[in-house]
Amino acid sequence: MTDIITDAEQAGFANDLTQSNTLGDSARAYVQRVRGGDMGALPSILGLVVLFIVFGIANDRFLSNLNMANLATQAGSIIILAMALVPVLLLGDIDLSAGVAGSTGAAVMGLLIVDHGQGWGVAVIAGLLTGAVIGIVTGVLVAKLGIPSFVVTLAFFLGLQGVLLKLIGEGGSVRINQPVISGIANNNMSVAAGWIAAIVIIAVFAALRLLQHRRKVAQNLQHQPMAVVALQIVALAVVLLGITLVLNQNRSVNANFPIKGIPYVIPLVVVLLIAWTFALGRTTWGRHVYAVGGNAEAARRAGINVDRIRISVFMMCTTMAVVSGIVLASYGGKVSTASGGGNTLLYAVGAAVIGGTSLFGGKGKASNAVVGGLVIATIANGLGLLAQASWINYVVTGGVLLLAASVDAISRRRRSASGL
Amino acid sequence: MTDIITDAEQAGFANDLTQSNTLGDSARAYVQRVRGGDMGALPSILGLVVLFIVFGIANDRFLSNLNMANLATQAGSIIILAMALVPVLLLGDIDLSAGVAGSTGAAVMGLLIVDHGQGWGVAVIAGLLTGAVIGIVTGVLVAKLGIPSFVVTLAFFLGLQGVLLKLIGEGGSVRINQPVISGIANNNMSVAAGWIAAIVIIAVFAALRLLQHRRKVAQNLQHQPMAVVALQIVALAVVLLGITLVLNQNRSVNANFPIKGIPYVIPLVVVLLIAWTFALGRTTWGRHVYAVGGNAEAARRAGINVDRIRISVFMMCTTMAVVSGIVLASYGGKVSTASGGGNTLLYAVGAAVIGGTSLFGGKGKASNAVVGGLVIATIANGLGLLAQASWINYVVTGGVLLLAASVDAISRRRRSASGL
Amino acid sequence: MSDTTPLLQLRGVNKSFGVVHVLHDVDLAIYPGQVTALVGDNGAGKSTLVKTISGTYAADNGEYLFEGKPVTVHGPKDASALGIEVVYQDLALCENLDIVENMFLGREKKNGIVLDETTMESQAREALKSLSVRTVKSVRQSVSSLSGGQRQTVAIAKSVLWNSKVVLLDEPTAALGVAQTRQVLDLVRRLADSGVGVLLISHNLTDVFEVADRITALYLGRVAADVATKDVTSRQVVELITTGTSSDLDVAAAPSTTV
Amino acid sequence: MSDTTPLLQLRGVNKSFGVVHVLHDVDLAIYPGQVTALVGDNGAGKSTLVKTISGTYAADNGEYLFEGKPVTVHGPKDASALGIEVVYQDLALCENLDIVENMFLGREKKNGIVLDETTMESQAREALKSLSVRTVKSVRQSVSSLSGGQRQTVAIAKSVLWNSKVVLLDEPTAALGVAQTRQVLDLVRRLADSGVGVLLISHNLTDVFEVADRITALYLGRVAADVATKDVTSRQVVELITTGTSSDLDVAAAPSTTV
Amino acid sequence: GGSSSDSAGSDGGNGGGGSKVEGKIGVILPDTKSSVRWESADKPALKAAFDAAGVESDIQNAEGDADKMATIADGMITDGVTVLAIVNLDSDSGAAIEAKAAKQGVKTIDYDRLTLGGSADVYISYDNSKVGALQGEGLQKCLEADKKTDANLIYLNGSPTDNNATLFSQGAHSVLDKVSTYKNVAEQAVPDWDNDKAVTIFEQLYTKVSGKVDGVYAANDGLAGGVISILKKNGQNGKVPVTGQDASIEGLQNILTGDQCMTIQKSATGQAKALAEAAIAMVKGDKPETTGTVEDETGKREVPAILLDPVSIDKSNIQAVVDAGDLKASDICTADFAKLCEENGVK
Ligand SMILES: Nc1ncnc2c1ncn2[C@@H]1O[C@H](COP(=O)(O)OP(=O)(O)OP(=O)(O)O)[C@@H](O)[C@H]1O
Ligand SMILES: Nc1ncnc2c1ncn2[C@@H]1O[C@H](COP(=O)(O)OP(=O)(O)OP(=O)(O)O)[C@@H](O)[C@H]1O
Ligand SMILES: [Mg+2]
Ligand SMILES: [Mg+2]
Repeated sequence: MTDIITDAEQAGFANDLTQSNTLGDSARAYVQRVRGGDMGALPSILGLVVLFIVFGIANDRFLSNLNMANLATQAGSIIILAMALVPVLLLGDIDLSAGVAGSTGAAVMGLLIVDHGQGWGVAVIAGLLTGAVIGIVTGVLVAKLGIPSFVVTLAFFLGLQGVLLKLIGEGGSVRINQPVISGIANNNMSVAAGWIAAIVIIAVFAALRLLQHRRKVAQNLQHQPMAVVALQIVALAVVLLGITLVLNQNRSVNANFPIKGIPYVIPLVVVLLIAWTFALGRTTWGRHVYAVGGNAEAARRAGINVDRIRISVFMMCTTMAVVSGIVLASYGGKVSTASGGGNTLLYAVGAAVIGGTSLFGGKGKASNAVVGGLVIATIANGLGLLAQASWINYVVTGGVLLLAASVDAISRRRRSASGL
Repeated sequence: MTDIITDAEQAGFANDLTQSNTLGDSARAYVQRVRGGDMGALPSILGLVVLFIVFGIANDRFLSNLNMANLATQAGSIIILAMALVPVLLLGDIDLSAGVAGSTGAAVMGLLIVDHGQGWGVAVIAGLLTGAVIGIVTGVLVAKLGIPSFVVTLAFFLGLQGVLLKLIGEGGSVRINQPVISGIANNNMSVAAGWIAAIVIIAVFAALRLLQHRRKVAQNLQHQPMAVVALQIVALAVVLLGITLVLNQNRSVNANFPIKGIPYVIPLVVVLLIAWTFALGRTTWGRHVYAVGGNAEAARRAGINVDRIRISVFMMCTTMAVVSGIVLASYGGKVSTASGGGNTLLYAVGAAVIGGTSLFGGKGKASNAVVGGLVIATIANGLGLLAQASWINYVVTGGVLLLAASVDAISRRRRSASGL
Repeated sequence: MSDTTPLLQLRGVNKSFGVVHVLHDVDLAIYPGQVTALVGDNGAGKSTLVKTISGTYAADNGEYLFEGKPVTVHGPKDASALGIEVVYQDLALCENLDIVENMFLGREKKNGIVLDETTMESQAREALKSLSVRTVKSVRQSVSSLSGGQRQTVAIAKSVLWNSKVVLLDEPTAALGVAQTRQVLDLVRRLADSGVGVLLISHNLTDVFEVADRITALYLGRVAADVATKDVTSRQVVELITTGTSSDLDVAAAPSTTV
Repeated sequence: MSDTTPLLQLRGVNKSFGVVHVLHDVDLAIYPGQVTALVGDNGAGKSTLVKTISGTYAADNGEYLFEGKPVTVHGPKDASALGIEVVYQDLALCENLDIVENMFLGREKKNGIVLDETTMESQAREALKSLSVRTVKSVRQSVSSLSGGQRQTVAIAKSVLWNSKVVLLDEPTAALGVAQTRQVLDLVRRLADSGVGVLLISHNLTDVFEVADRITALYLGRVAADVATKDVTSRQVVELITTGTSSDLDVAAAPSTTV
Repeated sequence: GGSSSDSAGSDGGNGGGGSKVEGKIGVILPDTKSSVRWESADKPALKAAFDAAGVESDIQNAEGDADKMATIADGMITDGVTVLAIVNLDSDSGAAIEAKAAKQGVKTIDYDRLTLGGSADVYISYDNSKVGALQGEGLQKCLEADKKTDANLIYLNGSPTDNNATLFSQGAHSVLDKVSTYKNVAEQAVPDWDNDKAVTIFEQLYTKVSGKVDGVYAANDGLAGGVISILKKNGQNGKVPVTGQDASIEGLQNILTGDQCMTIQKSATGQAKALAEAAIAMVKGDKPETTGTVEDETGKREVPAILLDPVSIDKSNIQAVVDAGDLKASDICTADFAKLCEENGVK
């Protein structure tokens, strides 16, 4: 390191990492970072891998094509809900009502289709608007009146369950059998479309990455060596093409009824992930969300309208929660009076936290929700294949959740030990 | 104020409030404090008062003796659970499993009595120990492994539901009909005992308060004027004697089955409140809990064993949660597999937060739990008298919760506006 | 100097926190092209005054004039819209963001709706370089990992990136090393020379006498004196700070007349 | 002076944060009855060194001797058990506690199991009075409402309440006013004269030359020099701080030999 | 195993050839909270029956979560079950599961609850409206026994989100509303069948009507327990008849003490036996024997059904529960209740 400092001295201030230009350097820096405990997403992914190994050993069908496709659809709604919560958690707030709000939106959509004969497009928009309105009201109460978000959203959690009961009727449910909506969780892209989508995504990613790299080099800004960029592109390609290959096989257990192709849920999650990552990472709004979560007073002094950020975040959260509610409705074939209630929200927050989002605000990413959501969905999926007594299921769910979180925590430990 | 500053100059450093020696001064200072927005417990009590008015108008039985006694017993378990959570919240942590842990402890107690013929004393101790062990394990996982408490206690929330199912699975519920245990929520102190207890408490409070005042005056430390001390004593006496008077009337609706006296739950809550207030306010342990919650790093640098504090707090929390579980079991006559699950914990945390405890740590008192718990219990109690359709109940619960919280928030607003 | 209108002027400002009355009828003027030093003992109310000017706190009463016209400043956003930049004593950085992100917070450069990271990064680099920061490893380092002086430099760099009319610096050099302090004092002078009105708070009278044109002394929340630097000696200023009056100086009685 | 054994001595200490190597083979000695000044540029590693001594950070390697015997310090608790008191640059106060509570944090006075508030309050009062704090309204005021200088005074008062053997002060006077700085410097001298080993970090060389017996200069995480104050001039020290060597001084090459 | 799907996959489900017991039966029970029967009675009974017939089986519980049920169903289909029996948490989610199963050639059974608009091959259940009606009749009988002709009634219904609770309540009303001297003075649903909430809810209803109540309709034994604990507190236990359902230990004990007037036994053992027989037949490719059909209004079809009769239990026939094999006398007759059991001939 001394060398770098000395270099920096010579080069004036701007030394940074513009120096490490070879793959070797980069690899060495990475190893050093991991040694120092800074492992990025590694720990939570590690927790997921451990789960896969455990369940893979416990039941040989766990890793089958069919089950992997099941897992993807099952994880869809919790991943989306957890993603919706990430910005709220980034502010250090919580939205206990997100699950129920999502189902309320989905119920509005369902009722418009079933009872009022609206098309799915109109219905979805109305559902999303319902979510947005709920979010705005929540946000205003939190930001303008200064009631703690826990209390406001607890009130909404209860109140919206009443609204849902009123909308759907006691003990009732709204059937979702509109083909498009029901297809989200139950249909698959055609094999060709799957391949095309995968290749397009890879191509776009590669183009953007290379362009960015070129610009950084040109301006002599901090950048990674070309080899690392290439490696990233190759890694993404391998993962995407691999998933596509697996899901494009026939996975049906019934020879007369082949099932193949990527479930529509997957592109939906991918699109939302990209959009959310973009919004949080590349826009002023996202930057301000992090700032408010990190130090609201500093953000205010920097001229950021903290109230407006807070309201917008709650609005985005419930709107996206409605998407999650729709996916859930599609998967379950209905919206019932109990949808989105119960422990849905605890699981979603748990997913975001396991993925690495902090409940104290300022720290987290949309991708955390994907990893954490997969952990939670994997537990339910894997246990479902094991068929144990109910009490064992509860205990094992708790135990496995702890296991995944411990792997994560232990592998992060060195980081905090080294003061980072 | 300039005067004070100038005085301070003359008197060296130690000016403080030792100056305001008359009741008039004190009253003026109080008015100024309230103007400045510093109102202590006033706002949350105001929220409660608003609820009482609303429900009092909506149903004429709400303010009846019988219903006030109902309210006290109904609020018992949530107040105790919320109190149990206060230290955990003070650390900035959360214990989602407290409700279920409490019921697990209560189930252990119940099973020892019912299936193993143990006396209630042994059984209660075993129940409390169960809680303590659960808390220690939780605390160790949070403190030593560094897993976020949300995740650890979510895992326990699930895992313990399994344990509860296993423990009482076959019977579906454990009957609580041991007279002492069942008497907590269902029996009343004798009229004489009630009066004696009230008078003893007032006398002890007066003695302690006067002694403290004398000592402070003697050492020329910051103190309130004598008149204020006297006023506090009188206020307490009026409240306590008033409550005793009301509850010592016959409140039965059934002429041949008189019910009078203070329900045992009330002295239990009072004793716990005093103990908890003492532990948090007057002991090193309590001081360190606040310090860790306020700034864990500063606490660590001051030589406080942060891990040990955290573990002890979780242990105290679940142990006290068991007390809450026992009160709940006494009230319902049983421990069922669903006891303590569902939204119990959200309500308890909500109670603490409404009372004024911060979820970010460092701010809160045991008495917050009492006020907040009363708010939550009042909502259920008042709505119960109105007997509306289910959906209306949900909506009104949410609405009234918001109302109570808004009164609180609005009346606190000036405080933050003035930068305090 | 007193013939130019002040860029920013406060008249009779009061501020209390609950029962604590911190600022008493404070008058203050900041002139274009001049460095006004605000001195006072610990707890005199200097930072409170700065926060009142910046809109961080709302004054209880008093007048706020900007370029001679009365304005109302409801929050930091209003102040920065007027062209007022502030370096707070309690820095106000977001620890979870990196140096570049902090420096451009609230005023991000954009390409369409996308943040223009490259421009921001190069500008941040330039700004920091000019303040002699040599030990920061990377402008993409999170602020939480910076040393006390490095943070202060970031806060200063953040506020001088913009073409502002008034710059308020609350003890900007407290944590800085010898070389960095030099740079900041030079910067302060350069800013003033380019017509900006600068308010500098410092306990270091050597620095104050080096760069300031005027000195305003606060004593227990009141203005004890408002004088031209050349009219006073360091000893007199110390006396003003610690006792609120200076026997040899006839300013404490009627400070406003000297403006 | 070098004939007495140091009270506290570090040998070959290294400390990195991930890829950032902050301290390189640092040797440091604190002698009883002496004030050792630790100087260095912003980001040189002074605070990191102090935190390594206090156990706040764990060193990567190196020796730690106390009163000549090797010890292991796993956390601040161990350091304070050895009799080491620290005033951190980032103060480390609990904002939600009041002044008295902060000053006695971790070492509360008790009557049985009950906190002895009256004793603590009077002692806190005394300690603050001795540091010329005049503007604090009440010792029962929450720390969050204190001014920068007031906080620093509380942190200093907190550390000198105890009979310690070594006191480490990381820029203790940075936010202090003229009178308060005077008091702290006097206090530092008094502490040393009573046999305590004091390590003082400061960017103010006037102060350093006034109270320090020895000066240790850090340059980019390495010890550039360790000399007696009387052997160097202010100009030489500035040179050591900014460039790591001083042409007229033959210390940079082999700093350890001078001990 | 996957090979069995060949025979099960043929259209209509009854044309398949092989009668060898090769295949697997999946059963998804609804929850652990609304009633203890699923875990404590159905599951062991089913397991025993399947094991005895030598069929592989997989029995799981959705813990009250419809989405979890869908997840389990996916897993079971993945795991190669050929017959899937579900106790739906609501019709629509049940229908979705059945549609998915049908797509993959898995036959389905509606157990206990009819999936409206579903595609189950058989429906095996107790009639829920009949349960409610029996409860109503039971309450009326108890009131008449107490010689109360004019009666104020309080209804404590099950969860508002549970359609069965709606059916039970409707059944009870269909009987009790016909008696003109009975007055419905208060009625509330208990969210999530939460036994603890039920206590508060009832205490408030009791306060609201100033204790002027002569009979309480409680939807199941758990809720009845809460009602009784408030009646006890007010010295009214045993004087005000309370209904129940499930013939749980708690309920039966309360009947023994006279605090509860009746409960409903829907013998889980009997029902499980019926399911096991039907499922085993279907695995073998045979058509199960049905007792009739039930109309599915939503799906506009007649579902072949095996309907079982609920039994009303009061102090006089507690022994019936023991005889059915659902509970052992020793479960009911614990320490405090041994003497009462003896008096009432429970053994
Ligand atoms: N939020 C607050 N609540 C109550 N009192 C406060 C608050 N903020 C500041 N004060 C008090 O106001 C007085 C002035 O504080 P201020 O921070 O303005 O002082 P300062 O002149 O900047 O001092 P320093 O030189 O130490 O930074 C102090 O006595 C302080 O205790
Ligand atoms: N947690 C951390 N992670 C990464 N780098 C760090 C961390 N803490 C400090 N550093 C770096 O270590 C170097 C030394 O920091 P340190 O705080 O010790 O400096 P200092 O000498 O006290 O400076 P100052 O005079 O500004 O207080 C700085 O370059 C800083 O950026
Ligand atoms: Mg200040
Ligand atoms: Mg430092």
